[in-house]
Amino acid sequence: EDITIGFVAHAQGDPFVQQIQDGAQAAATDLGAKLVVAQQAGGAPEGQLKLVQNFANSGAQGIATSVPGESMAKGLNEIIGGGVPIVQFNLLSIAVNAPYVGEKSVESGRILGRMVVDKLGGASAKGTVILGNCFPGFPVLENRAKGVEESLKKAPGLKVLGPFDVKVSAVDNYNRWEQLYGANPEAVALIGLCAPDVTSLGKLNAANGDKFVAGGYDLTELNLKAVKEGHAYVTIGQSAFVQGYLPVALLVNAIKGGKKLSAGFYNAGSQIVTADKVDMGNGLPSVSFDEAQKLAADPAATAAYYKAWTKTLTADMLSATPKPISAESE
Amino acid sequence: MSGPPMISVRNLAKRYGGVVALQDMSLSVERGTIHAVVGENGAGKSTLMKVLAGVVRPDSGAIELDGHAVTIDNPNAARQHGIGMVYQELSLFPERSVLANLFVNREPVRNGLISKREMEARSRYLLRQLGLHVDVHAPVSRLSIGERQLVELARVLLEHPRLLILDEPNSALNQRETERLFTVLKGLRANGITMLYVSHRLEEVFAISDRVTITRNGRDVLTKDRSELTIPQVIEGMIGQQREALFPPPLPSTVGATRPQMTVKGLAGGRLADVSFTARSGEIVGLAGLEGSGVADLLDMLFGMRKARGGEVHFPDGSGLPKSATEAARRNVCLVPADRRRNGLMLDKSILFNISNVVVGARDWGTPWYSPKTALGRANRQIDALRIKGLPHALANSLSGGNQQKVVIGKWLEIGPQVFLLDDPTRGVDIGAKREIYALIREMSANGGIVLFSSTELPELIGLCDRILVIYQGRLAGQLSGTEMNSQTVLHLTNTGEMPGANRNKQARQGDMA
Amino acid sequence: MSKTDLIPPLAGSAVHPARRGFRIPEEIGVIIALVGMMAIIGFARPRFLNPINLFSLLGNTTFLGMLAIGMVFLLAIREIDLSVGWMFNFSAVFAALLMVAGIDPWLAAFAGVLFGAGLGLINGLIAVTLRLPAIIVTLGTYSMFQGLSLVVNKGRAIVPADQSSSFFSVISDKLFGIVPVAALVFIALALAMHVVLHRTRFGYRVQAVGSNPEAAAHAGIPTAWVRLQTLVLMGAICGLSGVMYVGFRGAIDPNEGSDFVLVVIAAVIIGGTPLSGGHGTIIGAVIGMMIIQVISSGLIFFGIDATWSTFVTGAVTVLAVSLDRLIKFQRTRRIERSKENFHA
Amino acid sequence: MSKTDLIPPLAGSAVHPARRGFRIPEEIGVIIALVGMMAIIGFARPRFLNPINLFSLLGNTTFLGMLAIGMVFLLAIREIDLSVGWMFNFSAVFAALLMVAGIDPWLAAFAGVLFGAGLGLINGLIAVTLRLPAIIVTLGTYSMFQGLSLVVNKGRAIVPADQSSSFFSVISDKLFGIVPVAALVFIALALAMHVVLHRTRFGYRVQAVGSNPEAAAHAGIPTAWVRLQTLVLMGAICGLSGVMYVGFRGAIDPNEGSDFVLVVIAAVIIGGTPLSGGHGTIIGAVIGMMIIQVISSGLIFFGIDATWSTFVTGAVTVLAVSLDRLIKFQRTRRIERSKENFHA
Ligand SMILES: Nc1ncnc2c1ncn2[C@@H]1O[C@H](COP(=O)(O)OP(=O)(O)OP(=O)(O)O)[C@@H](O)[C@H]1O
Ligand SMILES: Nc1ncnc2c1ncn2[C@@H]1O[C@H](COP(=O)(O)OP(=O)(O)OP(=O)(O)O)[C@@H](O)[C@H]1O
Ligand SMILES: [Mg+2]
Ligand SMILES: [Mg+2]
Repeated sequence: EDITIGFVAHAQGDPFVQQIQDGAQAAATDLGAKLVVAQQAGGAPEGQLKLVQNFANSGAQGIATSVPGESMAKGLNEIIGGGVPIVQFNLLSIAVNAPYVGEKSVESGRILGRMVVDKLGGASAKGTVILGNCFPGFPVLENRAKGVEESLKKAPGLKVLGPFDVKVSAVDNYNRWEQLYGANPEAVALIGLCAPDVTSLGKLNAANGDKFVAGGYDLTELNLKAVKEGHAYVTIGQSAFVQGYLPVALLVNAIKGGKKLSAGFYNAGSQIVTADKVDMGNGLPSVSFDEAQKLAADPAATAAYYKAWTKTLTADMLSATPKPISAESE
Repeated sequence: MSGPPMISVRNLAKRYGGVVALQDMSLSVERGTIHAVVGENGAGKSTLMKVLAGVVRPDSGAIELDGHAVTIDNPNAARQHGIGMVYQELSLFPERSVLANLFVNREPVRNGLISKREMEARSRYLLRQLGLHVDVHAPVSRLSIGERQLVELARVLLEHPRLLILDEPNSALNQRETERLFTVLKGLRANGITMLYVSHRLEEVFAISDRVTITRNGRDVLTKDRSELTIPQVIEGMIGQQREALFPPPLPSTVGATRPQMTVKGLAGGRLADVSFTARSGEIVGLAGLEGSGVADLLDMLFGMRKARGGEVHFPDGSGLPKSATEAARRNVCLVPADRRRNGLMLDKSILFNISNVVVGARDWGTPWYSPKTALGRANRQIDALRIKGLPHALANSLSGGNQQKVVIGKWLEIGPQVFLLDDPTRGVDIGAKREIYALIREMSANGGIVLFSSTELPELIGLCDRILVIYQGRLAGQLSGTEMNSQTVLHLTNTGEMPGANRNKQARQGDMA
Repeated sequence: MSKTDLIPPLAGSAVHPARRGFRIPEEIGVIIALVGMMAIIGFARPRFLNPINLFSLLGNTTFLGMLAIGMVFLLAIREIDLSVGWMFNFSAVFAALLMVAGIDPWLAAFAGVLFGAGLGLINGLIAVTLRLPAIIVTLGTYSMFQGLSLVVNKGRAIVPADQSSSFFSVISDKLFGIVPVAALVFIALALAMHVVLHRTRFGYRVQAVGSNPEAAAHAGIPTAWVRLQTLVLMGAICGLSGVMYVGFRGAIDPNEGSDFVLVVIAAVIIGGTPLSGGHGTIIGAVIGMMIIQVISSGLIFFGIDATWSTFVTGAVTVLAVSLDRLIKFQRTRRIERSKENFHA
Repeated sequence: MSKTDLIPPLAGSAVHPARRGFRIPEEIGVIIALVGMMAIIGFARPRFLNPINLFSLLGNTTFLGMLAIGMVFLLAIREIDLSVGWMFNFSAVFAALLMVAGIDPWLAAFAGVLFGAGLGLINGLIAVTLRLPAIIVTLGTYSMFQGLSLVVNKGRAIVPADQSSSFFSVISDKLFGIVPVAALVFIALALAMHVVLHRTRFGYRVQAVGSNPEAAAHAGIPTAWVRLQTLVLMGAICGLSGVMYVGFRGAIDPNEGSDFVLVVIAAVIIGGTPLSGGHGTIIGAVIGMMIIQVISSGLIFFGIDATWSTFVTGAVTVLAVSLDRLIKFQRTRRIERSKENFHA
């Protein structure tokens, strides 16, 4: 039968969100559903809720959406109450009665912080670390910041500055980092929490003789390039493909089986990429750095690579009760 | 005269929607003459001139230049034919420098860049001739309206046109400036330049023109050599009625024995220093002074638009100077500003809207509602009273110049002011309407109003006022009344600050001090 | 030609009196654009015309639509307020915090509206005392309000825990199960503000100042006071929209409002209010906001993917304003012609 | 005093003839604001005044600053272009795609500039033929350009694989190790455009049309053509900025440019170009953009973190424009007084 799934993301023309969408599209293709994608620029909750409502009114049988704000919860719950299943991905509200697929945000921050501390020499590390948040107020980002700071505390000699607002736009983002480094040239590590940071930091590091440790998020082409060239140390992935694939799989499974989806947490898994080691998470086979770069740019190759993982998604597993939502921020 | 006329138009017609601006207008102008076109407000004079300048396209009719049929369908075509026009409503670029205005679209270029030096050089002589001593690099918006009019004129003269169209070029100029202008125009005529000249100042028309065409209701009704005409004949041709006295006699006062008055003592501010005078109700007090002498500052201060530095003023209501224009309006003080397009009208709004400006806009008592129906009533009342040619819903921008002026006056009459500050209220107004406005002013004063009347036209100051205060370089140079109020004395006083015949030593000292 | 024609009509005088009665509204162009778009979508996707969908579309215009109403006053007075999104946000945050602190939601909402007016007052006082255009002032207060809101909300959504008050149920209620109460408030506000703009002293003054500030000052209109009032009104409307949002959505997020200003100005401009001042149409702004919503909804009903949807949004916007423009051309020409025929 | 002075000037008493020589530039207010801010930061944090830091600040203004230069022309002609960010983006994407396809980067960059001009031409043609204000047209083309760019970049950054061309090294180079080449191009463009605006026919026409469109038409200026040219110029500048960005960052992100327009307009307005047309200052716009960068840099040097930084940004902006305003008041008052004193 015909199943139409609406897929609503909180950013427009964002390479990372594009990777999630590619995952969703792969799932739709695998499972024989039709996927329609809508994007709300700038993570505006009100606008995004309207898109979800439009999908519901237009007759989509299921909707996957990121939830960039608590004010979407009431409206989403009404739609769920009206019989249209919803799955949240990437950004969540715990007030929504729907499952969530995403990373463990605080935990991923901890991982990033730990990687940087280790690189700086472990508990005895000394110096200034600068933290940048591209979008103060986004809960997931605040959680990451929390995780990073937790790990940095393990080395009492480290002085943490920030988090500073480093802006999303790549032009601004680079400017802010350059200004931050100009103000604190003694900094030993610069850590960003968003997709543009690793690229900007890599560029900055290259221009200043690679003096600091740069770390951040997301496996975009440019970020991987910066890591590979040695200008950035680590970038943390959050399994974009899984964040797109799993919600669609959950929805299709629920619609076909006529079952309700219950709230809960599906861990998409973290990925850790340094120049030496590529951990793709989810127990996937290890890949070389070149392969990782190729995957970032090529949705078809990514889908093929993840076949090993998608095979594990049995109907039983998709119908099983997820972990409690609180697991997300443990 | 031999040969075809320089320019002739036949059976021109132009309608704006339901409004007839031109209907069967014909005219021919001989080479090397100054040809005056007169007619009441809205007769179609400006429309005719705009057709010749390529700004307005006629619905029908023919234009011949040197005996050859031409179409002038854009301003550049007119320019190529050697036609230059000074517009009635200033068409300058307020933010731009005087030079940029003078050479707009014809800027001299050196090595790909505009040469200011050359612009300065090319305009210097003309500006001196016109008596325009301004900083040519300053934006035009800083100039007074008279100066702006001269800039507009200079701009056209710099094009060296064969046919020069002047649509009320001196409505904001005082007598001396006008004389300068006429000297220039006569010089041009001697050089074979043809001129079309539109004005409501008939004495001046008679002083400068060779031939006169009278227009009415969009047609030409009569064309004759000036020498074959008299002013009364022209007036009759224009408005089709017997001539009444231009300056109606004073009306019997309707107010009782207590005559409210306004006293000004030692007022200073702006360019003014230590000005004292009294103005009583029932009296029309004239204000004379050159541009920049401080007359405008005085009116502004009395209207609350400018702060005074010192002095004491008592208005008839017992209070002092208004602190703002709003307070002035609420205390029944009205100002009819000199620059009606900038300060008097909302051009993109209807007559109806404009007439409600003060009643609805300035006051804050009465109903907080705005009723278009009431506003319509007001508009109709003023349209009837002032014989404004236009529908209540017509935009102010579509009115002829004189009718625009009447709208500005009309909006104040709606509140029945007690103090009237009139800054050149008859600028661009036809002779019939002028008479109506004079009658109105008489009525205002007879009804107990205090009238301060400033004008660039000497005859109307002398004809209408009971007294004339002359301001020279910021101080009150003298008060004239009775027989002293003749044009020679007023002129002398406004231009030198001294009474005629005062001894020369004093004058010299004055010169040293300046 | 008949004989009477020999006597020319009084030049410049009206040839025909104003026919009172039905006058085609100036908003006709955008109305046609809106209805046309809805007809096309409805024809292809009948579900679109389902009343539930239509009312939910109306509901979707509510919060931004209210801001657009206020913005009409600003454009009419030849000003632009860039801070609307953050006045909305800050007022909502303020009201929500009061609710969290246990204050009765109705009271808190009222305080929120006043708070919005207060923010508008700040804009107004700076603009009036320094004689700066509001766009410059609000360029700064944009960040100030955003920043202060961020300081008090600490970067997290404010969710009043106890939503049992009638405030929440009334505002998010739907009459007859489909008509959102919030949308009714919006419509009521639009009508009221339409009357304010066209039938009150204040509205008259706004248009007068916007049309020619210098002439307004010379007519004794208290221009500074009117500007101040307009900016306060804008703030109060932002406050109202903000507190209603809290009631409707049950929460306010820290970045809600960040992207409002362009959409609001777009709606007002699409609706036909010019930037040059002196004139404004509330009805046009409401329709402009609906056009924006219908476009975004239509994309989803047609299943147009995100890849193309942005382009289509732009193209349809251009088409809508072109249509409006062409209809206006047509009208002026028709009026001209009908007047000319009158003489024939 | 000579005898001729006895005859007072006929007119011209209002503004005295020019004393040529040094005239205080109109940008003095913003210059003082900028220098003042830099002095304060530099005093508290001497490292701020390190030439490396100052030059990197200058470099930071490059890409948006170029757009601000173009926007000055638009404001001067009484228009606003909202689509600048996406013209920037689309041109950059176009050029980057050509580079990916193996075309020589210099050639591709040149094509990108032409492409930007072409986008501007689209804006211009719509605006001129429909006689619509550019702000309305670009409200639509904003989304159209964004959408088309998304279609061709498929939501991914475009990264020219081979960056060995001198194009990349030259543009991201720093002369003497500190002066960014991109910033030099920016400064050169600013100077050139300053000359174009104030010393060429085109610049004079732009300002004339913006000052009084009707009078400009009367003076025979082809106003539609000038508008078209201005919009094309804006597009070309966006294209230039875009391709330089590709050279600088080595890639173009799909959504880069989304938030440019407000910052660009802010810089131009802070710099002193009014919205009302007829006048513009390129130097002011450049300084306006620097003020914006210095504020953000100052926050960082003072270690103000994200919570407060937004508020402080806004407050400092308000202070900067107020200062500019007060200095202008002061100047006018001084000029007035000197005029009034002639009789004293
Ligand atoms: N653009 C326009 N739209 C509508 N009506 C117009 C327009 N221009 C002129 N008119 C009307 O045409 C008639 C003739 O106007 P015109 O300006 O030619 O008069 P005028 O003789 O120059 O009057 P004045 O002496 O007052 O300047 C007037 O009734 C005027 O209202
Ligand atoms: N004497 C003056 N009084 C007042 N303002 C002036 C004066 N001279 C120049 N200005 C103003 O200062 C600014 C710069 O003047 P300037 O003559 O240098 O302009 P410009 O560079 O030649 O530009 P353009 O000729 O294109 O206007 C302009 O805004 C101008 O209006
Ligand atoms: Mg006229
Ligand atoms: Mg100049």
